[in-house]
Amino acid sequence: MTEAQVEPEIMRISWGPQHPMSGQTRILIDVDGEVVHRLIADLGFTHRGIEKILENRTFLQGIIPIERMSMVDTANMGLGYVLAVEEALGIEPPERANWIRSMICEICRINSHLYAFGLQAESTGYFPAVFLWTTVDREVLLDLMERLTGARWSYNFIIPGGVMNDLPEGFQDKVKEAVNYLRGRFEQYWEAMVENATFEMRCKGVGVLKREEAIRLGATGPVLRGSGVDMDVRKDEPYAAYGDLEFKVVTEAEGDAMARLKVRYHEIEESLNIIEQVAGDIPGGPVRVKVPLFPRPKPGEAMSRVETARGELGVHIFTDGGMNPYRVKINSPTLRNMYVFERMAELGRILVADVPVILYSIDPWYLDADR
Amino acid sequence: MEMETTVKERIFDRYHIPKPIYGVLEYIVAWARKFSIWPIHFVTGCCSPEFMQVSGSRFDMERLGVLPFASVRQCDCIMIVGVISRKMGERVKYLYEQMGEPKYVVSVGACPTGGGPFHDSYSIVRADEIVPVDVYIPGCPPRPEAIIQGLMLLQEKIKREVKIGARGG
Amino acid sequence: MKIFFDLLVMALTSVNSLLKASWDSILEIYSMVYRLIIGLPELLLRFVSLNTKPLIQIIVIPGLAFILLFAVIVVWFERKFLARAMLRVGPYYCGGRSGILQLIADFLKLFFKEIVIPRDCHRALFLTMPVILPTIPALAVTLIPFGADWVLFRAGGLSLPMFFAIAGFSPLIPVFAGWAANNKYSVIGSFRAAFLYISAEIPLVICAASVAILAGGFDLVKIVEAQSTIWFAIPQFIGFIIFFLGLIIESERTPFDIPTAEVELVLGWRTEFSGVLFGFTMMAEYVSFLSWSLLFITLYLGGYNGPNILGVPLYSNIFWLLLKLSILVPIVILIRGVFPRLRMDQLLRLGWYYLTPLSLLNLFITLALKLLGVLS
Amino acid sequence: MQGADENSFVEALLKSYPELVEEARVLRPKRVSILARREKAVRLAEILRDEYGFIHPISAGAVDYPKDMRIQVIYYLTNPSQRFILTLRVNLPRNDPKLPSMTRVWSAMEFHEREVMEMFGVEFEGHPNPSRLLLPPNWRGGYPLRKDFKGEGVEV
Repeated sequence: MTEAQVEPEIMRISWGPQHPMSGQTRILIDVDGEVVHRLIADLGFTHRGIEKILENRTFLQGIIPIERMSMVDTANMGLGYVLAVEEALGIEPPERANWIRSMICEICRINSHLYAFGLQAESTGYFPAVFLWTTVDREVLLDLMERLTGARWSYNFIIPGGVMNDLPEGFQDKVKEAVNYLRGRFEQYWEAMVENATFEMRCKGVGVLKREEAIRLGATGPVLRGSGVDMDVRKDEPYAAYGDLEFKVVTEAEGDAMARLKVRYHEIEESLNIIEQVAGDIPGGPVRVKVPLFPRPKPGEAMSRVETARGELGVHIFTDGGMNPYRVKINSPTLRNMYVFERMAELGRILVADVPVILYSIDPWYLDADR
Repeated sequence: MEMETTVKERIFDRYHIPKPIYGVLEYIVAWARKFSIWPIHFVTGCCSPEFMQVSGSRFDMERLGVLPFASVRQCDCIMIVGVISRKMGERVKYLYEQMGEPKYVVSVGACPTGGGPFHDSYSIVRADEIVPVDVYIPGCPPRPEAIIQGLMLLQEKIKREVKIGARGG
Repeated sequence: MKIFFDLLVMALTSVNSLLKASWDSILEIYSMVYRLIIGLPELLLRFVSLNTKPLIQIIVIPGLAFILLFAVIVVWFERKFLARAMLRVGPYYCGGRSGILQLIADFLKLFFKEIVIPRDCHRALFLTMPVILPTIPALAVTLIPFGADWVLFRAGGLSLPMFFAIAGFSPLIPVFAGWAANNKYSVIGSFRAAFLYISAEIPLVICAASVAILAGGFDLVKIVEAQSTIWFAIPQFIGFIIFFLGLIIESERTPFDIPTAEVELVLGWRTEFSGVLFGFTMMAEYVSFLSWSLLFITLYLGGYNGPNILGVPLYSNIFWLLLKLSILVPIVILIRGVFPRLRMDQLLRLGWYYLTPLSLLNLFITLALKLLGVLS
Repeated sequence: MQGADENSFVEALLKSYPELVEEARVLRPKRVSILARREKAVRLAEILRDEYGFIHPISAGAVDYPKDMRIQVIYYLTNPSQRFILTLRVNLPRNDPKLPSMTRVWSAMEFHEREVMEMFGVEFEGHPNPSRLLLPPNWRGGYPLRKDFKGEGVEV
């Protein structure tokens, strides 16, 4: 289709922080009629300066701001920081703590993927059905976490040296119950989203990201795996108990919005299997190693990599022997995916109505991009 | 912008309606405003999943008539959900000025109320530094029941406010 | 009507007598005005008693009360029904555990809200458009026959083309409103509304034409009479489906509510209206939904005819029409709960590539039926 | 053994381009750190990308050492086939921290370099869009993540 070479009269729309589609950020779109020429993501609306705050918090206090970086999968964020602190202190959590950590991280992953389902459905106007089903299913998981850790969202349950306390008795079969209920619910998601003709019309072939583009632009998480690259930190560099849990890395080849949705869907199935394995045969033993309240690691640096629901989080801690870390560098997954979103306008032809679908197929969480 | 607490002219003084009819009309206006608070679809910080759970199926805030609405013109309540960074603070001020007159602000969570876990950060603004706040809801993140209790407090405030005419129609 | 004439005569004589300005004529004027005032209540009584039927039609059945009541009930039903689809309860505390008064609370609150008029908007258009918006579909509702002789506006036997003439205005209002609001979202929303209406009008007109051919006349009453043997939905099944889709497109229901797509354009061309103006635009959406669904019922589902169960034929006619309406409305609302929204180009492709040729096919089928004399 | 390909990579790099690399060592399995000279950093980056296959950029950051007057800019990279983290570090003097921008080599570094620009005051020449990323537009000076930041830009 030959595009007329006339200078298109560009109108710049700004979907500001107050907009049903954009979360806590501003998306500037250069539009000519319905065709999108340029996308600009104006981040920084939720910049709380976490890296500066962590410099005057002790190692144990630092867990609270880090867990608020991405409230939907708090455990993964907290685990990234805790693994780096443990590497700096040179301590090893006991076996049972590792298994509990994996279970909590998988529960948070499902929690976050439900958020992605809901918003991708809402971006196509599928508001009533799927978006609010996710809140129902998330309540099941939140009740589980409330029973284990006492809090619904930010648990502070994973601490350097292991886990705060052991599983309450009867927790394992509560987990099994929840897993069976969720399995039944997720078939409905599959029918409601992937097999719905209108939804497929809106999502198939939209925002295609080929394999080389995904690697070159630094995509991560389901966005990368949706384009056929099987990079998953849980397999490349097994942490917590992922070394001895069997699960497979899910990839889809097309790289469009529907493929990213399918990747998230199959990842939830994998997470449910992992949770079932942990609930089934978790080893006994202590839950925590004794760690002083104000640890002082020797000077040096430690970097940890964790596979959060949105991608690979890297926490790089520089220590100078004091009670507080000298500098904490956080490599946030959403910042990388937001750059991929900005480049989408150049990769293919996008209409105004596709922008929300692409944005929510990338499942951004602006708080962890702005830190 | 401190709130004048003196008794201003009541709503219907302007229309010179005879005194006895005041009570009935004001009761109706208070009842109408109480039951249809339309907050803006605007979440500023990390309590946003909790706000979604409250508008979700288990703790349904639409029971109270609270329906999140898209555009700022039709809304009459900003729910500041979560931490406000300095850049977001200006946007909250713009929104507050664009809204129609009977407007209310609910500050959800510890961060807008008093800074919460980020109290000593260089890029944090508290809610009452930028807009007059009506209801503060503590908690980080506050439980859904707390948010709904905050909304009920707002409804109580609306009912009392129409009587003393603090915020004219 | 006679009363008016002698009132007019009285007024004219008093005016020219005033011009002569002689003393006795002034006295005469006073006595005339005095008699006028004394006669007023008696005059009103005779006016009401003479033309009660059109008054009831204007105020009650196809008129204002019916439309407003329909809008209130359908909005309440939609919020409760969709809440049920979302596994939640919907408005609950507002009217004694059923939330029925929620709509009245919303409208009253909007009534007392401050109307914000942006500085650089076209003031006149901005204020008038939301008021005109519900009137046009309301006009269209008056054409619908609720009984053989219970039609408010017979339009001399041409009520079907008159309906499309009136409904033809509805695309203009969003364009003017969007332009008057001078806001980026509104401008894009209004252009989309124009696209949407145009792409839906043509298939609808062709399907309605094929119904008129089959019924042998443009008058809606005649069309309904012709359906007493068999509803037109059966012979013209393609037209039935196209008109159903057209109904959803014209009243901007969810699979096609692209002009006010909440996700992209906030509220489309309704973004800038606040207070009562927004109340009118929200009500207008349901009035146009009412007018198009009533037309759909009269054209395809046999309008008001049905077995006479309530004794008086008029009551049973109205009963049957409202029964069909109360079946059609939940189906359309259910569609809102189940389908996501289409993109603009997908809708135009649907409108031009699929609906228009199909409606032509439907036209040929009716011609064939007519020639073979299957029905008449 | 896992560590094999990191050591082999480090030896191969030291053997072929000794003048570009000031110091290269393996911190622990799956973590390699390379200290590059300031003026040849972009040259080394192109070599890493083309010959050694580090085409997947992760992010970029910096650390401020006021005591020995230097700011260290760190680029985090990985190689989709070998999958270990390579930290390419460049030391810059604290008084005029200037560095040619790496967006020529990895375009994904644009956001991260903008963040280092506004947080540390490091100036990247040739950056396509050197505007603020996270801080508000009316931020009056003061680089927050430097150790001597007293909160100058903060105004109510």
